[in-house]
Amino acid sequence: MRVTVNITRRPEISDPQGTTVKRALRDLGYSSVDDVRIDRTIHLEVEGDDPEAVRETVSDMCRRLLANPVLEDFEVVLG
Amino acid sequence: MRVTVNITRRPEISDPQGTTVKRALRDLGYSSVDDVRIDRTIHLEVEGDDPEAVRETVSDMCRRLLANPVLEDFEVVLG
Amino acid sequence: MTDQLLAPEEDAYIPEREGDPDAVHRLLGMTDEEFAEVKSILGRAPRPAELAMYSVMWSEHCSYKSSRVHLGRFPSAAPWVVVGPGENAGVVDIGDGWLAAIRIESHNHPSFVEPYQGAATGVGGILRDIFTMGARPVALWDQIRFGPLDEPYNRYLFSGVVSGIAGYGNAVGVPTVGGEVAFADRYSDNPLVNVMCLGILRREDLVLGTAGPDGSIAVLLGASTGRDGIGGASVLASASFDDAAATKRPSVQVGDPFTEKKLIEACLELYRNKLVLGVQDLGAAGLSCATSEPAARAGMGMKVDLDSVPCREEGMTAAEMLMSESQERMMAFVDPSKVDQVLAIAEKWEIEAAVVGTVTDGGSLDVYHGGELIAQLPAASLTEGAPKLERPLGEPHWMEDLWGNTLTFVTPPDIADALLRLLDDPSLASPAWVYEQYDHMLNLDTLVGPGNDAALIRVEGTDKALSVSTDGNGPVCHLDPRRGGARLVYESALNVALNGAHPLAVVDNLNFGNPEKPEIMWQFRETIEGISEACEALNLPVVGGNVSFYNETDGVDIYPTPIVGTLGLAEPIPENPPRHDRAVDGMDLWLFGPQHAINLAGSAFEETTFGHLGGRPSAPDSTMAKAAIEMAKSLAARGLAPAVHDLSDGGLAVAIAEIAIASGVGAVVEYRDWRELFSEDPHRFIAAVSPDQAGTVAELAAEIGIPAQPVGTFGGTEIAFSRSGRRAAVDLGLAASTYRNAIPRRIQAPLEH
Amino acid sequence: MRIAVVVFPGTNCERDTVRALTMLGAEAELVWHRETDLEGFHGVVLPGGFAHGDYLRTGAVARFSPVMTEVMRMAAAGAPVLGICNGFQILCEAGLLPGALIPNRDLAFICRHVEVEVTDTSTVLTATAIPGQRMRLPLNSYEGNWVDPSKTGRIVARYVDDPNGSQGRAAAVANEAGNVVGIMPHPERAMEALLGSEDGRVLLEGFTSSLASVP
Ligand SMILES: Nc1ncnc2c1ncn2[C@@H]1O[C@H](COP(=O)(O)OP(=O)(O)O)[C@@H](O)[C@H]1O
Ligand SMILES: [Mg+2]
Repeated sequence: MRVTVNITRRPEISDPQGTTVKRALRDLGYSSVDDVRIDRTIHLEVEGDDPEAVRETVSDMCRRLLANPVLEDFEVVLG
Repeated sequence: MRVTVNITRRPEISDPQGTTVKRALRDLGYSSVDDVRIDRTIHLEVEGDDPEAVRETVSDMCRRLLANPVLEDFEVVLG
Repeated sequence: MTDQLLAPEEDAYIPEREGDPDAVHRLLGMTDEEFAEVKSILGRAPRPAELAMYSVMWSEHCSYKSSRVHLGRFPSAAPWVVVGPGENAGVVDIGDGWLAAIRIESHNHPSFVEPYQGAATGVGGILRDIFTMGARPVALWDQIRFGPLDEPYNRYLFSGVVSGIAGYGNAVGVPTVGGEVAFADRYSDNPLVNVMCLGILRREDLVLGTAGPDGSIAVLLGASTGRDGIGGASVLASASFDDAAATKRPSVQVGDPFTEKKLIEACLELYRNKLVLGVQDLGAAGLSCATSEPAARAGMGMKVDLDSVPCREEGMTAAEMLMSESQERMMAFVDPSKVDQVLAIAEKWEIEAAVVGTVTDGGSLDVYHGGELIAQLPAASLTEGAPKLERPLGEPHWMEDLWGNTLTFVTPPDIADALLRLLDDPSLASPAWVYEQYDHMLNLDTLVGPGNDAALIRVEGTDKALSVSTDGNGPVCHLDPRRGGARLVYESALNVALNGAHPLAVVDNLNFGNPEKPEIMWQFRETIEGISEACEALNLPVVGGNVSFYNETDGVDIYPTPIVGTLGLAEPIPENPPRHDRAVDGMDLWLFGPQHAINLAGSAFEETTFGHLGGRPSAPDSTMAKAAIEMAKSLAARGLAPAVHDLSDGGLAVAIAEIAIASGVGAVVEYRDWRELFSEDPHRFIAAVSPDQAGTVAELAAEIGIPAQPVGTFGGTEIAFSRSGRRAAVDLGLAASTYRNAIPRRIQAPLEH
Repeated sequence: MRIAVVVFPGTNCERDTVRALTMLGAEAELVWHRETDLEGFHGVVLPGGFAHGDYLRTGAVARFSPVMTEVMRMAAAGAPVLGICNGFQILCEAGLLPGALIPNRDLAFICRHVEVEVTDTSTVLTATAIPGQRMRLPLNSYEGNWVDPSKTGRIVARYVDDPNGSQGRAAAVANEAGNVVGIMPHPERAMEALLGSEDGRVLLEGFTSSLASVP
């Protein structure tokens, strides 16, 4: 089963990448850009047909490895 | 207007990061994981109300800066 | 497995009607003549896999077909040479059972297609060339050239290449301790990315790229094989940049320094345990090269089973597997009794390992796929059998005009202004923005690091240190390839000597334009002649190198840009190796070598002040070169000069400024003719000498027979030049900020790809 | 007094670290990350490098290596545990130190000497340093930018000039007990005047001297 995990940086954590990209875009003349945030998306192929079981497993992976609770929140999307 | 850009690495391009994470997940006992790919998602706040114009601008940003034309494909999602 | 080739008609490749531009062999970059040659070697039409192997192995990059006839000119023998050209790296004896391995390689075309990955995989490749020899890689150098930084695309290429070298070199754990950065219009759309690696090993650990005796087992180590880089380095680097950019993009390879690091440690453990007979890295031409080259070197053949090659992607064809340039792979040749130990070590280091072949008598390379024999050809026909071209060469018609095109000065320029322009020229300014992104301190042996003339790398646990410098100068080589080539050898040897080292050997990287043009081949031949003459004069063997042709976009060729790297040995290690930042208030400023050079042809001064490139650069003088090297060595060995610097880009004025800026002390200099301040004539260097050593230094110079005299003193807060009362001065702080900000302030402007 | 210097796949400062500790007369040994027993070691160093390629997040994969269970046991027992650079990142991921390390403010790798000031001398790393003592140490990192939303981290050394955006200019951070310390610059690279600085000695001496005081 295909699972997508969206990992987003907590708003209170500074985002050097987003800041730099925003500056670069404005330097390139895109003055209409107000805000840029760069997140990580992880696509997984997981065996199993019970959606809830899979969701649980993947959430577990996120808590343990895929996301860092100090910096990030995560969201598991099936399919 | 809120715009999301999904940047995905071309399938034929190797993804050492995905491979390493897959290995780590299996070492952690998640034997049901078959494949892992790690991509970037960019959230932009762009001024403008003409959706098509905004889409064009952002696609342009992708071609010029946000996506690596050689390794990555991108998709612009409005809202 | 069937040992019978399929009947020819079943899948043999018969090119469509003559002259068809889409005939497969032409699409693979093979000429009709070469295709005919293949048919006569095989005595039949080739199968697809065979055609693929010939096309990559006979490409310019792998076969050196345009250059081989000229490379033989290089002097390559000396008693201390352990391995010369022909292997993956040159190896020299540095005494007490220690050997040094060195090699330089170009990744120009891949870096143009994708700057980060192109540069990163260039680093990965040169590292493998070194640890295939049994050596631990201890240091990297990068020589990079781009178009002017006011172009957004050039900024993108430049910063991408630097991040790629940093990203790979830092992570793999080999310090990048030096290199070169230069910018010129000729490199717009033709960036040059060369990387050099130095390794150290014990004599008993030396390994060669040979397949071993009949029955030896071929074990493929490292990453799995994917479709990436099919025809990459080889085909890519064998066509000009405009095609490259357009058509060759999909073949970009991605580097994985993590796998390379594990591969290095695994291989070094194999060597320590004496488990391998030979090793060959997989670079250009991948498996085709890593099977045929070692087999041919051993005068053997090989049975290869593609079905046991670990693949990253489904359904790869035999041709794809044979051409794939997937990174971080090595082929080890092992005695059957040792295979299990080899696999165990690979497992410990968490890298793939698979038995993929067996060495056989008789020289035939037999490749099986899907249980069937799909290729059968003489291994040597892919290597020594490759075409050797005697390309036509002729002196460019424009040489005379170029030499005649000199500037004449009615009034002297504003010296202070000229100096500031030079310090603000990214080619001469501080490269700190580049090397501070590289880990140059790992291993605790970088005694002299980036920002000086040559790096000095201690051989751990000994009183030996290796001094290495790489030098290139496109404009001067453009004005006179022979003099230019020779001057590079003298310059890098002098730089090496400034650390107190004795020059031992040279590697070269020959970056040139389109070899199908007679004037390019003439530049190539002249350069090799110049390098060879200088090496003979200094008794320096050329132990390795690399050729990169087709550095051409839309018909415009780059400047002929040979890079010369010189390796030297300092033993014992000087107590306080001289450095640019060791000049102190009150010290005298000495100039060694020709005292009144005034030739400005090809100088940075004429370029930055007048945008001029013309005239004929001065000829080198081997006697003066030897004296300068001797003097530099003695000064460092005897600790007579805390700060030294050779005169090159920007001449005397810039050399003085660089020492003043690094040491944070001003200088006052006397001159006779203003041109002396900017001439880049060879065999000259400056040193900071404390007054009480003046006598000793003067005697030493007289003994060695090199002109030497104090031309100024260090002190104050200005860099000042005076002549019979007239005085020009630049504030030290202004000079320093100009010099340090030249690259950062330009790179802050937006990038774009 | 034996010190375990842990080697993860991708670690690259392990030999330098052993070399530096040996200069101080300590007994330092390399330990592979699959090791499950650190019995008999009095302290642990997680050296710099790129464990597991720094993929996903720096230190993220390494913290699950078998050896980390033992490292946590020793940390809990009060044994001196030092993380240098990548080791610091791993200790944060493992939750042995507060906060996390994100990319440098300017998104560029930084390799140069920086000036650092000791602000807290009651830890195993700073035990023999003087409060306010300044030292020149090589910084060598891309993810050297420490963030600690909890604001509970104990900063034991600060950069004199902020090179990378690190919160509170933190260059080194300790746990409550002071026996687990992470430092971003490399003390092991500052052991010899010939290499530009010997200011790292006092830190590593502090570490080796605190080995004695282990329960
Ligand atoms: N310019 C040169 N001068 C001397 N030797 C050279 C030169 N170019 C290539 N060689 C030698 O030819 C051999 C093959 O070069 P190359 O194909 O680049 O090696 P690899 O297959 O490892 O990339 C190497 O041993 C190299 O030293
Ligand atoms: Mg090679």
